[in-house]
Amino acid sequence: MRLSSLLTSTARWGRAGFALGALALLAGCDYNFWRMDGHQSTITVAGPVARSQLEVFYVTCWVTLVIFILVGGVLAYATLKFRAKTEAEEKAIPPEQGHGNPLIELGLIGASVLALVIIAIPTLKGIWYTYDVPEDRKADTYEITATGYQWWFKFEYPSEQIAGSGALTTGNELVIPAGRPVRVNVRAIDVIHSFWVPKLAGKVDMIPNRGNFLWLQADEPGYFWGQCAEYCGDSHAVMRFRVIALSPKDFADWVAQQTSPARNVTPKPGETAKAQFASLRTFKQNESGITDKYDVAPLEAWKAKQFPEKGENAALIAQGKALFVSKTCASCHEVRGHGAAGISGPNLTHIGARSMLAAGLIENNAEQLQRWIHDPGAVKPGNKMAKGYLDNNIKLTPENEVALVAYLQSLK
Amino acid sequence: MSSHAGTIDHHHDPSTSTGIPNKKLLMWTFLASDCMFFGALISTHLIYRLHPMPDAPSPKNIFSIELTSFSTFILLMSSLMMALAVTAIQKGNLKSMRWSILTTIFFGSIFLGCQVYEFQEFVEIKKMTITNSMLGTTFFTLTGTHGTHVAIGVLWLILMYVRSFQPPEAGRNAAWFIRHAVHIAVIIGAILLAIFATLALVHTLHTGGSISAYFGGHFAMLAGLLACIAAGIFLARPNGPVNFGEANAIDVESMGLYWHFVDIVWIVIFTAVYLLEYL
Amino acid sequence: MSAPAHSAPAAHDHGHDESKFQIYVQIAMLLAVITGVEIVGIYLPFAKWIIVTCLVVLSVVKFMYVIFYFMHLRWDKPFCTIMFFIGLVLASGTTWALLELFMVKDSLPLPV
Amino acid sequence: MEAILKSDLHAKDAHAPAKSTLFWRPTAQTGLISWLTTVDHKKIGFLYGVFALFFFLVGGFEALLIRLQLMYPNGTVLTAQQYNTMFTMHGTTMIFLAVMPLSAAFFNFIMPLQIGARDVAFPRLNAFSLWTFVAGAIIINLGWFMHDGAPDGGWVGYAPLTSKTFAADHSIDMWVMGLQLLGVASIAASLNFIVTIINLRAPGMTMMRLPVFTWMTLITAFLIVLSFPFITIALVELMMDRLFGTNFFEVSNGGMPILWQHLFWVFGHPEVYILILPAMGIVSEILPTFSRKPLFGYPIVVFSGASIGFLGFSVWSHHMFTTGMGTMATAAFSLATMAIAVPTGVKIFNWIGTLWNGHISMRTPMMFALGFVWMFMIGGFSGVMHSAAPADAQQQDSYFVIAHFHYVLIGGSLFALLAGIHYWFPLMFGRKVSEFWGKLSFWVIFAGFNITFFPMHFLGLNGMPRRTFTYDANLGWNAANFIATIGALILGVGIFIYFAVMVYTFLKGEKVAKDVWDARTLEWSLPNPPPEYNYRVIPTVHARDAYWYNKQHKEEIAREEAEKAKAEAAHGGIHMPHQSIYPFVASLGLLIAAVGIAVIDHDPSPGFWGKKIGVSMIGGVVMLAGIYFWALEGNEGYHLHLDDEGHAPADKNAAKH
Ligand code: HEA
Ligand code: HEA
Ligand code: HEC
Ligand code: CUA
Ligand SMILES: [Cu+2]
Repeated sequence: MRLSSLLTSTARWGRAGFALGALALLAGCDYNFWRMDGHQSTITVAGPVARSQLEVFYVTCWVTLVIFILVGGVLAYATLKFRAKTEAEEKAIPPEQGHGNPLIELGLIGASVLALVIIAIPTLKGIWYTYDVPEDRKADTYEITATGYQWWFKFEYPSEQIAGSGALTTGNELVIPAGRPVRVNVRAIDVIHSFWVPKLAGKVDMIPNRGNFLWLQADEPGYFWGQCAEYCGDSHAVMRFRVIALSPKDFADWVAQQTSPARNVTPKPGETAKAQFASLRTFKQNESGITDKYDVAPLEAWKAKQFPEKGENAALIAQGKALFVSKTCASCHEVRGHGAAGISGPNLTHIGARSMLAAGLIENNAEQLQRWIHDPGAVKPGNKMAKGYLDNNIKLTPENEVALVAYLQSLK
Repeated sequence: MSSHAGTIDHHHDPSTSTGIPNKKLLMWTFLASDCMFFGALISTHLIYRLHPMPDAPSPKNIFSIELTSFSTFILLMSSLMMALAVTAIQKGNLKSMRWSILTTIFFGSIFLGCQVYEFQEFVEIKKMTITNSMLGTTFFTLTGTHGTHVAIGVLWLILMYVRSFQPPEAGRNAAWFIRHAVHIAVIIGAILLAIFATLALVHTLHTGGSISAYFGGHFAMLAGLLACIAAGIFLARPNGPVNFGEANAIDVESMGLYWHFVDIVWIVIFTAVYLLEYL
Repeated sequence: MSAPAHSAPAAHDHGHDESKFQIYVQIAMLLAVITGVEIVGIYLPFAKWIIVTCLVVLSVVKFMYVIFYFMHLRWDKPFCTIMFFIGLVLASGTTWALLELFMVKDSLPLPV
Repeated sequence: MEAILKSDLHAKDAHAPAKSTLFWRPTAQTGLISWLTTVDHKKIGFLYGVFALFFFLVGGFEALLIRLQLMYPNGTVLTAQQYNTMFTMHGTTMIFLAVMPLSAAFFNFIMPLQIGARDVAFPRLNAFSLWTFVAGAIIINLGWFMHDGAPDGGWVGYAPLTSKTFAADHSIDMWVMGLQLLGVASIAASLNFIVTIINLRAPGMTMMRLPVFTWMTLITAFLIVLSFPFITIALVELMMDRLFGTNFFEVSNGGMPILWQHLFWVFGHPEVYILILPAMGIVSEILPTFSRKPLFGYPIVVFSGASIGFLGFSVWSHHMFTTGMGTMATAAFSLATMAIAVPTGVKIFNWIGTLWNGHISMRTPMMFALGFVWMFMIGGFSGVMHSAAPADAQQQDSYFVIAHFHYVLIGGSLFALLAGIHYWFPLMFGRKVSEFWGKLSFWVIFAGFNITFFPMHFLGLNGMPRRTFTYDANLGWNAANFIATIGALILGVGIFIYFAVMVYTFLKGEKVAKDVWDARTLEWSLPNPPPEYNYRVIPTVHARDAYWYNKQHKEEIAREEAEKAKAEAAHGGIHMPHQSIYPFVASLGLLIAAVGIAVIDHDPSPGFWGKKIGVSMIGGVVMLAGIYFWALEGNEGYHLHLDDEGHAPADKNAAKH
């Protein structure tokens, strides 16, 4: 084949390739990925730490973009301009030329260094700013300890001590006061995890035997997505959590509610447990545990969870409470005030008031909760609850499950 | 091809672009790489020493500086003998080289013996094992790796020593091959038996046992040792022309570089791991 | 493989080697003495940093003697020295950097 | 050829008769034995290439499974464990079993030719490196065929996730021992290359006349011998923890998992330059050839390569910005990392300078090389974005990192290696890939690659974490993931075309005369494929682009060669090393020992050591025996006497000295 025809044909193929790519782009246009405002976006941020990190990113982005356009422009120009047009020209040897030009080299090196200085200055500022709470805000800082476990998070509030059982402890949902700096001490017991709430701050690793910390602040009340960002084994992908920022008043209310023991629902005399169970449907592997409505107004949804469900069946709840001990749940989970004091699983004292289950994986509603306690391993591969309790050959009957679900839902 | 006796310049090999013999360059490059190996190990040890657990054992109560100083001295002397061996073969003095190598082997074995003794004492008397404390873990791994280097060096020295008896046309000489293998086995046997016999003797003296009981109890071991030594002397008797001479100086020299390197690593370990603990 | 054939290889200085023997023995003695000084040194009642500095310096001296004399770097092509020092400098630099990194306050292990 | 004779130190053997009864001297030129015993750097290079491409396809297959799983939210193609295994093996395979050995293939095949040598300095050590690499690759992949499964600790194997407590089965053992063997292989090979480049240059080939590819080989080899020790020690420590219960990473006894990260990345960062420098070397050969100009700013390109290598040792903690190192350390590593952009930029500028005023002919290798420059630039820029630590706090462990390193690894290393294959294919096999199919594969690969990885920048900034087997539909990641998967399929098609055409060409492609590209460096002065002894007459080098100069000064060179040929014949012909089986035996021993350590159960019941020690010891003995025979058989070699046409007599033994 002649060269020229070759070139045209390859160019044609190249164009075809790009057309195909554009098609693929179109195919996905229902979610416009250029608009980067997802729940874990690092671009639409909600706090000063993330904002300062974003600003550094923008600087690097603009500087390199300019360099790319300049260098790329010259490269493209050279490629097109000095392309051999004919076969004869291809064979010909261009006129003898210099082997380099020190002045140009030095100039370009100087320019590169300059570009790097432009990046370096905000970088250094950012490093110091994001490291710890600024001096003048220190007094106002709220302190929290977060511990990573395979594959869930424990949050402790050292400033909220509860007589007889130490600091207030919750799991998988971190509630913070909005508008105040929060300093999170991150810890790990088993393997390395990482604490990351993209909209509030970059990540800091939770490393065994190491005392890391970070600070963040939510400007406004809001509901934020968090994620373990260091590969930590089977279920790393679904080791998630949520951060809920509340106005000072809401936060105080929340603390007051949380520090009280688990809610007790006493059956009226003669009330019977209605075996009203939605028979468990089978779930597909990795089936999503969230409904479409879920993230329309997550903060409101979360707030709604703080109040008792309608139509509670007190007798059923009492049954569930008994099962919680007899089926060994209590050996791993704490339900403060209900005689359950296990520590190897998340604290469930107020589990009914959380919006998500199993470390941010599935929505906290009756169906998903039943799905979880029925077979945790099918929801979250390899997790320790499946190993701990299903391996003990504890089988829950559907009736058991419904009672436990009702009980857990009642723990507001 | 001729052997150019007397005209080999050991600092210049005209067949290479730089004049440095290939084997020497290989060895120096390898040693640069080995620096990084020991750099990683020593870093690990020092990092953990600087951040000990609160109940970590104190090396001061475990180390015995007298023994370590002695073995350090021994290793330095072995380095001297190694250097002499290289000079000897560069002058074509085969006999002198053999004696120097034997002495190097001897000193190297003493060093290894000391280390075996030290490890044994740490484990059995000081109760520091490789698993029960971080100090044990890093200490045994670091000095053990060094000891392995020494052991490899000793093995290499033995092979080189025996190689120096190789007759010409060895490729067709199966009898020689067997003699060669026996020779190596005999020397290794002698070293192992000597180390264990000595350790047993030290043990006897420590525990106040009687010398005659020692001889009685370890008769077979001592007899084996004597037999090995006798066999070693027998196999080393002059036996016709050999294919080993000035041209092999580069092999001996490369081996020497390795050996000296093991020595300088010990210089660093001696200071960083032992001496600094006493401050 | 062949470099420009150098005319007669530089005459081998056998005379030199006699003195080499002397040098080697002397250096070995010196090394032994330094080791002795080091061992005594750790018991001297000086400030810790003085002793540490002295120990480091003495070890470096020993180190250099071994590589430059026993390992003949002194007589070899400088390229061998460069080669080895690349590894040596990188290894020491990395070790130093690692020790520094672990000394930073943030890096201290948690108290038990 | 006095020089060669002198390098042969077995002086006495000069008079020895041919037959050795003790050592097997294989002479097979074809068949299995010839491949197992070869010490010819070209055959070894070819084998490296074949293994590397095989593993590239395996790694690519794993990548496709990854992409299929992530095509839609809540994907069900793989289970979580399978997915974790997949990216671990994908990363490990691509880096250690595909790109590194493919570079090694070029080091082996091309570098000795470029410096005018007849082989590497230690041919048998070279064979040992090859087979040890193969042994390591086998160990790493053994898990696929075993109950324990393949390793799943990520390619960085962070402790304590890889410790016995959290990974009780043997899969991590295989990963550790496999990497350990690969380390041995890489270090041995690199020592060999360093000595070869420093010591075996043809007369006149000064260091500042070395082709840039050879320079980059040298620098890469240095990086390997200086950085692999750190991972070796890290792996030793991990293995001691796993086998003997030591405490290096055992938190309850004061172990610090962060130490693993430091040891790994002290190796890991130089490693990424180990992957890119050979690629840069290849591109620095191709651009001048197809611009028909010498490389612009040769000294500064060489020097910047060296400074990249050197600086590469001082930036490792940029992979650990989120581990809480404190402000000073973070700032220092941040700045040091940025500094690397300068020498890298210098290379880019000089490549453009090379194109400037040239007569650029757009052949397939040139397309890939230009693709490299573009894609590597993009990857480098996202690297610079990472180097700003505060920004990296958001990017670390997100798909932004995945985008960054695939741009430098595929758009960078792989494009250049694919370019190199096209470029040197005519020299290696005497056939040339058709321009049409070459360019077609380029465009499909180029488009597929960008469609796959460009969206990943957005995924990362939009908060998608890496190493996740599933994601929910409500996070705004669906479109980008879908597009990336489509891109990966296109990329797969491109790769398929590339290899299909390559295999076709190898078998029936168009035959070409020597020096198809009118190239500049010495290897092109050889007939294709090059004869076993490479150069009939060791060339004398007069200029930087040695062969270019020779083509310009034909008579002078012809005269010179004739004289040298006569001198060489007078000295007993061309010295060739013997084939040998012992390097293979030594590697086999390593393989057996590693299987013993990694795979056999540590069963304490029958005697303390169980069977583990037995297998390991057998391996050790086989290895020692291999080395011992290897040392004893000697390296005397034999001589080839060429007739006037350059044919060697059929019976090699007859040519013995
Ligand atoms: C071929 C391999 C390769 C190469 C060449 C590079 C090159 C670079 N890399 Fe990359 N990197 C990887 C492979 C590579 N990287 C891999 C595999 C990982 C992930 C590992 C893992 O976690 O699994 C990684 C991760 C990684 C991180 C950690 C990210 C994280 O996990 O948080 C960082 C951080 O700084 C980084 C930075 C850089 C920089 C600054 C360069 C520079 O060398 C780039 C320099 C080039 C240019 C800048 C372009 C050209 C220059 C100019 C045109 C001049 C003018 C430019 C300026 C002045 C800006 N890389
Ligand atoms: C040089 C190195 C290299 C190369 C070339 C590639 C090539 C590719 N890689 Fe990757 N990749 C890494 C190095 C590399 N990678 C590393 C180091 C990691 C990190 C691992 C970790 O986190 O630990 C990673 C991780 C990684 C991830 C992230 C996984 C995660 O974090 O969850 C993804 C996701 O898309 C990905 C995709 C791809 C794709 C689509 C290709 C494509 O370019 C592949 C193209 C090739 C083909 C498509 C093959 C075509 C062949 C056929 C179709 C024939 C198949 C048949 C047979 C097997 C006979 N890679
Ligand atoms: C072996 C210990 C163990 C036992 C027994 C156990 N759990 Fe759990 N449980 C866990 C762990 C660990 C988790 C966290 C799992 C994860 O998210 O990875 C968990 C999570 C949960 C959660 C979700 C909590 C959250 O904050 O998201 C609920 C609800 C729960 N368990 C209920 C129960 C019930 C009901 C039983 C008894 C039938 C039970 N558990 C028995 C260990 C246990
Ligand atoms: Cu925890 Cu990932
Ligand atoms: Cu890096």
